[in-house]
Amino acid sequence: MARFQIFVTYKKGIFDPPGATAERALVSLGYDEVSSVKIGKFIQLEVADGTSEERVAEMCGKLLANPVIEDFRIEPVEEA
Amino acid sequence: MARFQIFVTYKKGIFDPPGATAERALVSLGYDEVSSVKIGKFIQLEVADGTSEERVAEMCGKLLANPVIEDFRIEPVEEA
Amino acid sequence: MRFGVVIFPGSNCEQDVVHAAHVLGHEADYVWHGDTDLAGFDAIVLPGGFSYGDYIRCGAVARFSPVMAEVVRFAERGAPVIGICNGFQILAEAHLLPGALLRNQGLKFICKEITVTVEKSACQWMDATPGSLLRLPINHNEGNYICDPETLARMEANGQIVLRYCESDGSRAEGGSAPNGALDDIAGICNERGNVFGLMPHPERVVDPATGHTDGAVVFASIARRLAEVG
Amino acid sequence: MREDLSPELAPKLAVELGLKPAEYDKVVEILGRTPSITELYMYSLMWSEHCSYKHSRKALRMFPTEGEHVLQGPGENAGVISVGDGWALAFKMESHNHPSAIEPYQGAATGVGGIIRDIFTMGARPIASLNSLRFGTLDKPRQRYLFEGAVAGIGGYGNCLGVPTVGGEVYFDEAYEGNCLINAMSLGLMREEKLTSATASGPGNLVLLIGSTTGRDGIGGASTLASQEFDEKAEDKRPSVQVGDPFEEKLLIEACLELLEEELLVGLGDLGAAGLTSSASEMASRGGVGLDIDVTKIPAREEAMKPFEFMVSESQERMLAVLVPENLEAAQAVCAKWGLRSTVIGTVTDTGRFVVREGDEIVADMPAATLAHDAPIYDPAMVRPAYLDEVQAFDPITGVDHPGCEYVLDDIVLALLASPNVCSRRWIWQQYDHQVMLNTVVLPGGDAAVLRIGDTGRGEMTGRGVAVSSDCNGRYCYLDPYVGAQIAFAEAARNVACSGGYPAAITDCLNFGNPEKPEVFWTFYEAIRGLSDACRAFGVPVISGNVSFYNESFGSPIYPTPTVGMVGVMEDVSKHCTVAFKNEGDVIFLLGETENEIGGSEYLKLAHGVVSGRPPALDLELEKAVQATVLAAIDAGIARSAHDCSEGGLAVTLAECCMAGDLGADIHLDDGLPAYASLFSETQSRIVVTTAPEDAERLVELALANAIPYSVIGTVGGDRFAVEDKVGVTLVQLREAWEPALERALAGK
Ligand SMILES: Nc1ncnc2c1ncn2[C@@H]1O[C@H](COP(=O)(O)OP(=O)(O)O)[C@@H](O)[C@H]1O
Ligand SMILES: [Mg+2]
Repeated sequence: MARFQIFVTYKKGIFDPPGATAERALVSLGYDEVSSVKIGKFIQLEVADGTSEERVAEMCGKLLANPVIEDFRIEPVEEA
Repeated sequence: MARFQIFVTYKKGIFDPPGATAERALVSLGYDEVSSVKIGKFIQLEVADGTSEERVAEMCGKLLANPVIEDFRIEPVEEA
Repeated sequence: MRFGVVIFPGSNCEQDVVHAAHVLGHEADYVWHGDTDLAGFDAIVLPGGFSYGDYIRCGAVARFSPVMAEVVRFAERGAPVIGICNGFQILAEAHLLPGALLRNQGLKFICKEITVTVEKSACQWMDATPGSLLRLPINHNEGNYICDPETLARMEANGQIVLRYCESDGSRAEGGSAPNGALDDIAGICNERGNVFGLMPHPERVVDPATGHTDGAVVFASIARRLAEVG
Repeated sequence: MREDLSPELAPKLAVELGLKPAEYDKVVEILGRTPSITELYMYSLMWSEHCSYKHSRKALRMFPTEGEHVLQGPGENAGVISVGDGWALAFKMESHNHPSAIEPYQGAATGVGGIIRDIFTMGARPIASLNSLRFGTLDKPRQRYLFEGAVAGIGGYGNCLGVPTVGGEVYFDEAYEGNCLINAMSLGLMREEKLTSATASGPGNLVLLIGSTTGRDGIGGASTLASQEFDEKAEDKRPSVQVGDPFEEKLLIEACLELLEEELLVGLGDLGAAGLTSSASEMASRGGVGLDIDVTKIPAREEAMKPFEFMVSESQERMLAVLVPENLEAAQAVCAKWGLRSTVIGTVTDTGRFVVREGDEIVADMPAATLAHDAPIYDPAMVRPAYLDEVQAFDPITGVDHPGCEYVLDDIVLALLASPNVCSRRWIWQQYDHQVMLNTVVLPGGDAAVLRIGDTGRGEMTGRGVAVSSDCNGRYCYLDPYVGAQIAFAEAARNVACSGGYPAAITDCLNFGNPEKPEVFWTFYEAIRGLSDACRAFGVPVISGNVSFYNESFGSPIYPTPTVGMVGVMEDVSKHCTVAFKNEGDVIFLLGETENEIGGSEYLKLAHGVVSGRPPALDLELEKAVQATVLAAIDAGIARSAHDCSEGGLAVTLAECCMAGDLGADIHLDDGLPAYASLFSETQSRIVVTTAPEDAERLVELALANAIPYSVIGTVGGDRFAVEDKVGVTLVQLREAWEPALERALAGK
C-alpha cells in the first residue's frame, strides 16, 4: 500500500473566512504575536502500491480540490 | 516572522464522514486503487519571530484544534 | 410546462420545488441522479439541500452524478437550467457557471429573509423590471460568492449578474449588503446565454400564499412565459 | 460458549461497568453461571439507568397515557397521536446532556440524529424539530462555547437532513453551569395505517443491519455517561464522543421510509444508547422471540474489534430491520439505491435466547427478554429537601426594596428585554433551517410554531395543522417542583392555545440530579405528580418521554427541569394566530388577572439577584378556562393577536407584541398593585389578546361565558410602548434592547 499526503490551500488573493476568524480569535485570546492564519485541508490518502503521483494529482484536480479557488501540493509518504 | 504548519486530524477511532464520502466518490469515479481517505485541516500560521512551539501548541489546544476529537502536529517551517 | 427536479443523495428541497411548481399550475417530476434521460422536461431544477453531505466541498461530488452529463448537454442546447442554493453550488462546481461559493463570512449558517435587487441581465429566469426588489429567504452555510476580477468584469459586461443583495429599501450598504460576504453583493448569476441560472436564495419557499408572500413566483413564471413565447 | 471470565474477575468487572453487586448476582442467577465478558457488558448497559429506567419506572406510572387521539403511548421509540383525516403524528423528546457537556457540537448533533431515528423508526417522516437548552450564564467563556457549539451542532445536523427546526427554548442560569441540558424533540408525520413497531418476529426471519459501519466510537457512550454524575473523571471519557454523519442519516430516512412503504419489513428499530444490544434485545423481547447474531458479519470501522465492542458500540446512523428471507433482495436493492450498506447479521429464532457468536464460537447466550425487562426496579428513598423551607419562607414583596419611580421602571423594562432569558432568540433560530418542507406556517419567534399537515410533495394538503411548543421554567421547579412542573405544562399548553392549537398530547424530558439522593428523588417524584395532575385536569396524555438523571456537577444537582413538549391540533390551520399587534386602534385585553407574584421571577433575579420565594400559583381550572377563551376567540376569527405572559411579566409580553407588529401601545393598568408587580409579576393564566374595536364586545362575551376575569388594558398604536406615567419607551429603544442582546452577551459584552 502506498500513502500520499495532500495539502489543499486557497489560491493567493482568495479570502479565507475560517482563517481570518481564527486569526482574530487568537489575537483576542491574547496571542498578539499571530499575524496570519490560513486554514486549508490536509488529506491522507491510501492507495494501491504503484499508484503514481500523476494519478493522485488527477484525483485532486477533479475532486479533492477546486482549481478555481484552490491549489494543492502532493507528498508521497515514505514508509517507516 | 516565523512560520508554522499545523496538521489537525481526527483522533484514532473517531469517524470521519467527509473522508469516507471522498473515498466512495473516488472509487465510483474509477479510482479503484483508493483504499482510504482521511480529511483533516492544514493550518499555516505566521507569528512573530521567536514564538515557541509550545506557544503554538497552546493555540492549537485552545482554538485551532478540538482536543476532544482531534490530534494535532506542529512543524516549524524553515525559511527558504 | 414541466419541470424536472433532480434528486441527488442529500438533496432536501426537491419536494418544495415540486410543490411550488404545482401551486403555480405547472407540472413537475423528480429525476434521480443516476438517470440519464431528460426527455419530456422543459426545464431542469437542481434543488437545495446538502448533496453528499456537502462533504469535501458543496456540490463537489454531485457534479459527477450520471445525470449531470445530461444536464450539461441540456444546457448547451440552450434549454433552461436553474440551480437553487446547493444547486447553484453544483452548477459552479460543474463549471456551468463561473466562480465558486465559499463559507459564509460570519462562519454561521444563515436562515432568514433578505432583499435582493433585480439587475438588468440576460437571465431567462428573471423577467422583472431591473431595479425592482424581491424578498427571498436564504438558507445556507456557503453562499459567499467569489470569482476573479476578469470574470466579474466579463459578467458585468454580459449582463450575467442577475440578483444582488441589498438593504430592505433597495440601497446597498457601504461595506456590502451580502449577509454572507459575497463579492459585489452577488446573490445570483447566469451564463452568457441566460438559460442557466444559479442563485443562493430559495424562490420556491415564497410561492404558496398559504405560508407567506409570493415574491418567488416570478422565477417560475418568467421561464414559463419565455418557453411559451419561443414555443 | 466461550468462558472468558473467571468467577473471581467477573464481579470486579461488573462493578467497573456500573452494575451493583446485587444486580451482578441477579445476572448470575438468570444465567446459572458466571457471565462471559460480552454478556456482562450487555447486561450492564441494558440495566444502566439510561436504558432500564430502574429508578424512575415506578414513578412514571403516575402519568395518564391514554386518550382519544392516542395511537401509540409510551413503550415504543416514539408516541403517536391521530391528527385527523387519517394522518398520524409521532413525537418524542430526548436528552443528550452528558455528551454535549464534553463536546457540544457533536453531542447536540448526535442528539438530534438519535431523536430523529426514533421518529422514522415508527414509519413517520420527520417534519420538525425543537430544542430545549440550558446553560450557565454567558459571562463565562466556557458557557458561551457550549451554547454556540450546541446551537451550531443542532443546526448542522438538522439543516443537512432537511428537517426544519421550528422552535425551542433556552435559559441561562448558574444552576446549569457544570451540566448543560440539551433536549431535542422531533415530530414525524405518517398515514395512520403505516404505524410500525420495533418488533422482531417470525423465527427464520433475517436481521439486517443498515447504515454506517461499527467502530469503537461511543462505546458505552450515552448509556454510561448519562448514568453517572459528572466529576473530574469526565475528561477521561472523551474517546466515547461520537461524530455525527447527517448525510448518512438523511439516506437512512429515505431508505427506511421506502422499505416501509414497499412493505418489505417485519420490524424496524434504531440503534441508540447501548447500540445493537439495546435495539436487538428490545425488538426480540417485544416479539417474544430469540435472536442469533454473528459479530463477524458486522461491517467494522476498525480492526480487531472484540465481540462485546460490536455489541455495545454506539456508532451513529445505524438501523436494524427484521424481514422475511424472500424480501431480502428487494430490501437490499432499496438500500443500495440510497448508497447504504446493508448486511444480514443474524436470524430470528424460536428459542427466546439472545445468542451472540463470533463465527462458530458462541460468546453470549442469554434469555433475550431478561436484558430489556429484568433490570431491577428500585423504589428510591425520598426526603423533602431542606432548602425548600428556606426559599419558600422568603417573602419577595417585603424581602427586597422595590423601585417606584418611573425612570427606573423604564430601565428595568429595557434590562428585562435584554436579559438572555427573555431577549430575542433570533441568533439561535437563524442558524436553523426552519422553513424547509414548506409547512411552517408560523415561524420561530412567537409562542408556538404552527405547521400545516399533509404531504406537499404529493400535493396532499389537508387544511389541518399542529401547534408545538416546549417549555419549562427550572427556577419555579427549584422553588416548588410540584407547582413548577404544572406550570411547565400550563405554559406549553398556553403557547399552543395562543397560536390556535387545542392541546392534544405531550412528550417530556425529565432532567434531574442523582436519583439515589433522597432529596433529588423527592423533587423528581413531586414533578411527576404535578405533571400528571395537570395532564389529568386537561385530559391531555403523555405519549412518550425520556428521563435524564445524574445531572450534577461536583455534587450539586441542577434545577429540577421537567421539560414539556406540547402538541396542539388545529382543524383549520389558516385560523392560526400570532403574537404581533396588527392594527392601530385595536383593543388590548388581558385575559386573567395579575397578582403580586414575583417569587422566582426574572425581575427578582435581574433587579435584586435573588432566586427565592414561592413560584406563582397555578389554578388549573382557571388556566383551562383562559385557554378555552382564547381558542374560542381565535376560532371565531376575532383575535387579531394573542401572546401569553411568562418570564418578565406583562411588560415583556406587551413589548414583544409591539415589536413583532411594529406598533406601539398605550396601556392603563387598573389592578391596584404596586407598579413593579403590575408590570413584572409572573402570575400564570394570563394572555394578552387584541381585537378590532367592533369585536371587543364579543370577546367580553366569551370571557364571561368561560367565567374568567379579564380587563381592557389599552389600545394599539403609535411608536411608543407607554404604561400611564410609569413606562414610556419607543419601539426603537425596545428593539435595541431586545434584538441584539444574545449576540452582545456572546461577544462578552
Ligand atoms: N433553542 C431554540 N431553538 C429554536 N427556537 C427557539 C429556541 N429558543 C427559543 N426559540 C423560539 O423563540 C421564541 C420565544 O421563545 P420563548 O421566549 O421560550 O417563548 P415563550 O416564553 O413564549 O415560551 C419561540 O418561538 C421559540 O420557539
Ligand atoms: Mg409564550
